[in-house]
Amino acid sequence: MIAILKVNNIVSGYGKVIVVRDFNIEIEKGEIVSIIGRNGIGKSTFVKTLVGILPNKEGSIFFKEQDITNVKAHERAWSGIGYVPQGHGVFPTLTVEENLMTGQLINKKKSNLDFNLVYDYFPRLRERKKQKAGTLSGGEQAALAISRALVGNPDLLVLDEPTEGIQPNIVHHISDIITKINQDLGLTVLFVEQHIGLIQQMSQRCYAMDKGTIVGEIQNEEVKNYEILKRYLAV
Amino acid sequence: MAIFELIYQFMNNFSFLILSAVGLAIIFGMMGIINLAHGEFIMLGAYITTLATASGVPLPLAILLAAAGVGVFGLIVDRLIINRLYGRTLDSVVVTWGISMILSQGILIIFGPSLEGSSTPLGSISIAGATYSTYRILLFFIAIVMLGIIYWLFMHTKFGLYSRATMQKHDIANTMGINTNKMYSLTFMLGAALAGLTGGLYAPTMAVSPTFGSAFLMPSFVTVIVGGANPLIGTSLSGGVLGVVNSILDILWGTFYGRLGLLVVAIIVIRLLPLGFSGLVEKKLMRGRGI
Amino acid sequence: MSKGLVEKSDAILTLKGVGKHFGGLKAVDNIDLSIKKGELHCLIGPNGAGKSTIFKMIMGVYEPTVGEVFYNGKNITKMKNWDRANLGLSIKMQVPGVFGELSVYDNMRISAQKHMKSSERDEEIDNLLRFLDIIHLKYEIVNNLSHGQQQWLEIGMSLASKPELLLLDEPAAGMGPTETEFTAELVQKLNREGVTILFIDHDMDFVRKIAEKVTVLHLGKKFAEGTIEEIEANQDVVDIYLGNS
Amino acid sequence: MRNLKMKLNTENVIGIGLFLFLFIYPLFVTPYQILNLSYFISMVFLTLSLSLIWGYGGIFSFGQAAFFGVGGYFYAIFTMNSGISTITPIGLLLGVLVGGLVAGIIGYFMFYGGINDVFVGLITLCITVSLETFMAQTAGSQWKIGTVGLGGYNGINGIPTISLGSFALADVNFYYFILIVLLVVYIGLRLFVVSRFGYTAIAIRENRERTKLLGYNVPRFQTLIFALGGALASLSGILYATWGGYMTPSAAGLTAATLPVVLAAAGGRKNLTAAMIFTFIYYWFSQTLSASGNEYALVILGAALILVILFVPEGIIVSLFKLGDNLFFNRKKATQVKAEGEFT
Amino acid sequence: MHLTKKKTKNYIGLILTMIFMLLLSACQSAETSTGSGAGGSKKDAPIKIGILEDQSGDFSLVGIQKLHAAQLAVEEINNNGGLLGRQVEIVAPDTQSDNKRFQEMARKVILEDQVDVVMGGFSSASREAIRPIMEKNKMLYFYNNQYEGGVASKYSFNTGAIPDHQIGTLMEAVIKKYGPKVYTIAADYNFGQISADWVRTETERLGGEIVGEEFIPLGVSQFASTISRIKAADPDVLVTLLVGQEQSSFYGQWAKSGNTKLPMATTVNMAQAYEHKRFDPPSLANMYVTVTFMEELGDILPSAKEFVDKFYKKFPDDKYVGMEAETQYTGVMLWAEAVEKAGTTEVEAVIDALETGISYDGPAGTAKIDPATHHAVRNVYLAYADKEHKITFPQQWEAVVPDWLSKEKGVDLTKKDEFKQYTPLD
Repeated sequence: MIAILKVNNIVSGYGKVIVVRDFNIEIEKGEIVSIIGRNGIGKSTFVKTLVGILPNKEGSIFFKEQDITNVKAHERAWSGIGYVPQGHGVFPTLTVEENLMTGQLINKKKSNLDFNLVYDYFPRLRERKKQKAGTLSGGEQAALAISRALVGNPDLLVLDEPTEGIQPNIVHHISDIITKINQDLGLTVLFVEQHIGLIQQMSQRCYAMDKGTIVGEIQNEEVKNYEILKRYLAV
Repeated sequence: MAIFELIYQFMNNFSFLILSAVGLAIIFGMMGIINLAHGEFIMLGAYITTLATASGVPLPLAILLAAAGVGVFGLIVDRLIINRLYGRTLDSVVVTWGISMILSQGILIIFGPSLEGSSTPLGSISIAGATYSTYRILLFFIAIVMLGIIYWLFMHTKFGLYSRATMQKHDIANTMGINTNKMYSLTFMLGAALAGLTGGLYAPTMAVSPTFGSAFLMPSFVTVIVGGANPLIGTSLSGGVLGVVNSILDILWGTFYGRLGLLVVAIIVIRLLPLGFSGLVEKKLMRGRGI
Repeated sequence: MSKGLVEKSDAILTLKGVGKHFGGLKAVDNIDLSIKKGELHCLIGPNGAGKSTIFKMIMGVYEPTVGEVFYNGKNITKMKNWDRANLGLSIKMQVPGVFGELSVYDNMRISAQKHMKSSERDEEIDNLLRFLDIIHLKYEIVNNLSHGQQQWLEIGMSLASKPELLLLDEPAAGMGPTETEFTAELVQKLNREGVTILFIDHDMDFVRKIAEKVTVLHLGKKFAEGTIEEIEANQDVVDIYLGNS
Repeated sequence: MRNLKMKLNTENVIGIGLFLFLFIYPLFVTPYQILNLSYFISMVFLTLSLSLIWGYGGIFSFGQAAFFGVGGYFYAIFTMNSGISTITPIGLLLGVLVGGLVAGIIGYFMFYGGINDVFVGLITLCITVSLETFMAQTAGSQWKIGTVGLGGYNGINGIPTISLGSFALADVNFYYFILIVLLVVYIGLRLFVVSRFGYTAIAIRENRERTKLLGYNVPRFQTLIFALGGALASLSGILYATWGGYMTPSAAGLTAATLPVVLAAAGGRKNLTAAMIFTFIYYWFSQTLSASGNEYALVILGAALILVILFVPEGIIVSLFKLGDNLFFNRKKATQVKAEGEFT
Repeated sequence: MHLTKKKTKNYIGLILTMIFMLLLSACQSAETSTGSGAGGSKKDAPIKIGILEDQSGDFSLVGIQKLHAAQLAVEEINNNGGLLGRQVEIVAPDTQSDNKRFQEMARKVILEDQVDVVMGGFSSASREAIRPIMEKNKMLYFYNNQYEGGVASKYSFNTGAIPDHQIGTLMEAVIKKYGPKVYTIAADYNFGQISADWVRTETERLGGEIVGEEFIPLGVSQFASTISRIKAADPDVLVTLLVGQEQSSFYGQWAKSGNTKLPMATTVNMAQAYEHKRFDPPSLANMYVTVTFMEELGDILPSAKEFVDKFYKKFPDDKYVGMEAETQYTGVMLWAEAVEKAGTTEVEAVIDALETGISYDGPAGTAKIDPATHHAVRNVYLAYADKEHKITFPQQWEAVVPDWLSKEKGVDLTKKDEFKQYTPLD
C-alpha cells in the first residue's frame, strides 16, 4: 500500500512554546485513522500544523509523496487536504450555501452535483441553505463543516474533534456518513477525537497521543476495545 | 423650492461621503488597515484624469484610467510595503502616513503646485425655477451604481465570497484553499482603485493640486467610523445618515455646523455602537434569523 | 488557619436557571447549580458541554442570557467582574491567562499588589513561587515558560489574591503524573484551609482523587450530580461522556 | 527596596548621558540653538504623554493633540485675561489640571462605555479634528473669552511667558526651567511605571480581560491613565504656547494628531527614553530638512518612517538599546530585568 | 515569513536603516553648514535676506512664485553691483504651509543666520505667527502680500494691496454698474472675516445693502448649499473672499449651477492663484477683481510686460506671474532703496530711511511707502474676466493712499511705535 500521508518528527507550537514534538505518523490510502488523547496534549496543534496554519519548526510532512513541509496552507488545500476545524469553524455570516461554495474552491471538477450529494447526506442543510451559518445549531454546524470539506473532493479528510458539543444521535449520524463516504469514494480520513464512542465506531486504526507526541498505536480489534481506549484517554 | 433644494443637497452630500469613503472602508473593513494615504490616492486619481483629458482622452475614459492607474499603484504599494503589515493596524498608520507625505510632495515636485483643471461637463438643468448641475446629479447615481456594483462584487461573485470568508476567519479560509495573501492584495488594489475613481470623478469639479486629497480625508474617515467594518452595509448606511445630518445642518445653520455635525455624529455613534452601523445590522440579522 | 472543618451548610455560590445563548447556539441551557461553602466541587462533561461558559458567567466575563447568579446570598448577575474578584472570587483559565511578555515576578506582582501590603508583597511572592517550585524562573519572561510552568504560575496568581472561592479550569491539563499528584495535593490543601473550590477537569483519576461532589454537564444542560461514586455508577454518564462499551 | 536601584544598561546610560548633555549644552551653543532646543523639549512632553498611555496603558489615542490645544488655549486665555505676570505659574498648573480633567471626562465616557483599541483611536481622532474645526472658525469678534479674542485660524498671539515672581523666564532661563520640568516628569514617569499603578497599566495593556478578573476596575484605571496622559499633553501645549507666545488651531489638526503616534511608534512606544530620544531626532531632522529648503524634505522623512516600521518594527531607538545591551552589557542580566520599567 | 526570521535579520535591517538616515542627515548638514556660520564680521560679508515662503503644502502655489520673484530681484541687485558694495544673499527655508514651521524658521533666520531683513508669509495666519518674533527681536519685516489690513507695527512694512486699495474701489465700481444688493461669501478666518467687514462698511457707505453673508470653513470643497442660499437671496453682486485650493473649487461648481450672469467681485482671485488660467471657462465668467498687478497688465503697461518677460526668462517653467510676485519684487526693491539711503543695514536706520517715504518705480507703476502706516501707496487696477476668461482692465485708480489706519485709528508710526493689528471689528 501507498502512504498517502507521512509525518516525520515534526515539532510545532505557538511562538516559543513547543506543544508537539517528535511526532510521527503514517497513513495509507483509504484508511480511517484516529488520533486520541486527552484535552490539551497537542492534538489540535498537530492538526493545525498539518493543514499549514502553524509552521512546523522541525521535521517534514509528505502528502501523496510530495514534500509539503514548506507549502502554504492554501496550496496544501489545493493538493487535496480537506479540513474540518475544531469548533466547526463555519463562516457565521455566510449562508450555508456560501459556506459550501468556499469549500468547493479546491474541487477541480467544479460541479454543483456535490452539493446535492452532501444535501442528501445532511437534508437539514438543504432546508437551510439560504440561512446564515451562525444561526445553525451545533450539530448543523458540524454537518456543514464536514460538507464544506467534502465538496472540495479532497483526497484526505482531516477532522478536529468533529463531535464537540453535539448530540449523540447526530454523532452517530456523522460517523455513519463518514464511514459511508470512506467506503463509497475511498476517501482517506484522519480524525482527532476524545469521544470513545466515535473512535470505536469509525476508526480502523488509532494513534494514542500524550504530551505532544505519539505514545502508542492501536490496531485491528483493539480499536474496538473500550478498556484499552479508556486507558489512553484517562492516563 | 425647499424640497428640491434639500434633495439636491442630500444627493450631493451623500455622493461625496460615499465616494470619499468607499475605498477607505474596503481596505479598513477587510484588512484592518487604516490608510492615511487615502486622500493622496484620491489626489493621484485626479491627476491622472486631468492629465489624460488634457492630452485629449475623453473624460469618462480618463476617469476609468484613473481608477485603473491608482489600482495598479495600490497593488505595487501593497506588494512592496503593506503586505508586511497585515494585521498590524497601528503600524500601518505610520507607514501610510509616510506614503502620504511622499506622494503629496512627490506630485508637487513633478507637476508643480497646481494643474490646469478641466471644466465640469454636462451643464445644468432647471427644476422649479432653480438650476442644478447635471454632473453633480450624475455623481449621485454613479455613487448608487457603484454601491450596487460593490454589492454584486461582494455578494454574487467568487471573489466576494472568498474575501468575505477571509475577513471572517482568515485561517480557516486559508485552509479552504483561499490564498488569503492574494485576497488582501486584491482588496488593497480594489480600495486604491476606488479612491482613484473618486479622484477622477471629482477632478473636473475641484481645483487639482497636491493637497487635493485633504478635502476628502476627514469626511471619509467619519463615514468609515460611523459605518463600521462592513464596507457595504456600513458605508451606505452611514453615507445616508450623515448625508441627511449634513444637509439639514448645512441648510439650517451653514457650512460650519454641517461639518461639525459630522464629527459630533461620529463621536456619538461610536460611543453607542463601537462597531458602527454595520455591527448593529449584523447583530440584528443574526438574531432575527436565529429565532 | 486552624479550622479543620468549615460550615458546609450555606451555599457560597448559586446559579438559578442560568443560560447563555450565542445566536442559535445554546451553550448553556437553564442550569441550576449550588456550591456549598468549603466544598470541593467538580464539573465534568464532554468538550463543548458549556463548562467554561459557566465559569465565565460566574466571573462576569459573560452576562447570562437568562437566569441569575448569587454569591453568598447576594445577586451578582450584573456585577462587574472586578467587583466579583474583590469579593473573593478567583479564576484560573483554561488557556493560561498569564501576561506572556512580562516576567514571572511581574505577573505575580500584578495579582499580589491588589491584595497585599507592599512591605510584605515581595516576600509573599517569593514564598508562593517557592511553594509552586518556580522560584528559579522568577525573572524569566513568561512566554519562554513551558505550558505546565505557565499553569503553575497562574495558580500562583490566583493564590496571591487570597480567594474565598477558586475556580480552576483544568488545573492539571498537560501535566504528568507527579505534577498532577502535586496539583491534587495543593488543591486539597487549599480546600482544607477554607477555600471553596470549583474545578473542571477531564482527567477522571484526578477528579476521583479530590472531588467531593461532581456535576456532569452535557449539551449545556445539567445531566447528573452526585458524589464521584454515584456519578461513575450512572450508566447515562458513562454513555455520554466516556462512551459505550 | 532593591526594586528602585538603577540597572546598568544602554537605556539608562544613554538617558543619563542625554540629560548631562542637555544640562551643559547651553555652554557651547548660540542663543538660537538653546531656544530651538527648548522648543524640542516642549514637544517631547507630547510624545511622552502618548508613550505613557499607549506604550504602557495600551490606549491608542489620536487625542493628544487636542489636549495639547486645550492646554495651550487655556493658558493663553487665563493669563492674558488676568494680565498679571505673577499668575502665570498658576496658569501653568491649572492648565495641566484642565487638560487632565478634559481627558478624564472623555476617557470616562469611552472606557466606561466599553470602547477600546482602535475605536479609541477613531473617536479621539474625531475629537481632535472637531476642536480644530471649531477653533479655526473663531475669527469673528463674537468669539471672545474675557478680553481675549480666540483669533480663529490666526491663533492667539502675545501669550505671556512664565514668570516666577517678577522674574520672567526667557532664553537660557526658560531652557533650564523646561529642562528641569522634563527631568522631573521623566523620572516621575520612570518611577510611575514601576509603581503599583504602573504595573496595573501594563497588565491592562497586556490583557485587559484577565486584569479585570484579578480584581482591577479596568475602566477606572484606563480613565486615570488617560487623564494623566491628557495632563502631560496639556503641559506640552502650555510650554509650547509660552515658548512662541503663540497658539494655533492647527496644533490640533490631523497632522498634529498623527505625529505623536508616528514618533512613539517609530522610536519604540513601550519605552519612554526611546520615545523621548526619537522626538529630539525627528524634530532636529525635519527642521534641518525644512531649513535647507530642500524640496525632497518630506519625501525623505516619509521614506525614513516607512523603512523604520518595515525593518525595525519595535522601534528604532529600542532596537539600538537592545543592540547596545548585547554589545556592552551582560546579556543575561539585561534580559533578566526586562520588567517594562527597567528601573528594577 | 518575516515575523519568524532570526534576530540577526532584524539587526541587519536596523543597521541599514540607520546608515540610510545617517547618510541623509550628513548630506543635509553639509548643505546647511555652507549657509550658516557667516554671521560674524559684517564688513564684506554678504547682506542676507530671509525669505519665508511656502514651497510646499497648500499655499505653495503662491509661495513659489514669491520666492522666485525675490530671487529675481536679488539677482538684479547683485548684477548692478550689490548693495553698499556688498552682495545680497537669500536664506530661504521651506515653511511648508505650516504656521508652527513659520515660527521655527523665523527664529532660525534671525538668530542663526542673522539676516538683515525678513520677508515673506502668505496667509494672515503665518504673518501673525511670526510678527511677534520680529518685534521681540527688533527685526525689520516686509510682508509683501495682499492682506486684510490694519497691522500697525514699528518693524513691519506692507507693500501689498489692502482693503484701502481694493475694497472701496471694487465696491464702487460694481455697485454703480450692477446695483446695491451684495452677497458675500468669505473664508472663515481672519482674512475673510475682516475683508467681509470691509465689504459691508464700503457697501453701506455707497448706499448698498448686504443681503447675505456666509463664512466657509477652511478646507471645505463642496458648495452646493452655499450656492442655493446665494440664489435664494438673489443679489446684484456676489463678493467672493475665498482662500486655499479647496475653496477655489467654488467657481467651477458655481458656474455649473447655471448662473454665470451674476457678476462676482473679489480681491483675491485670478491675480494670485491664476484661477482664470487653471480652470476651464466659464468658471470665472463675469468676475471683477481689484489688483495692484497681474500678468495680463503687460498688455497695457510696458513696465509690467518687461517684468513678466524677465521673470519667465529666469523661470521658464513657472506658470504665472501674479500680484504677489510683483509685490515681493517691489518690496525687495523698496528695501534696497532704503538701505542705500541709510548707508547701512542697521534696522533702526533702515526704518528711518523707509519712513522718509521711499518710492520705487516698479512693474505696476510707482510704489511709495506711506510713513505713518508703513503700508504702500499703489496704483490699483480693476480687472474683469469675461466668459472666455479674457482679462480686460476697465478702470484704474492712481496712487491710492492706505490711510484708514492714520485717519480712523490715528496711527502715526513715525511719531509713536505700535505693535498691533487694528480691525474694523474692534
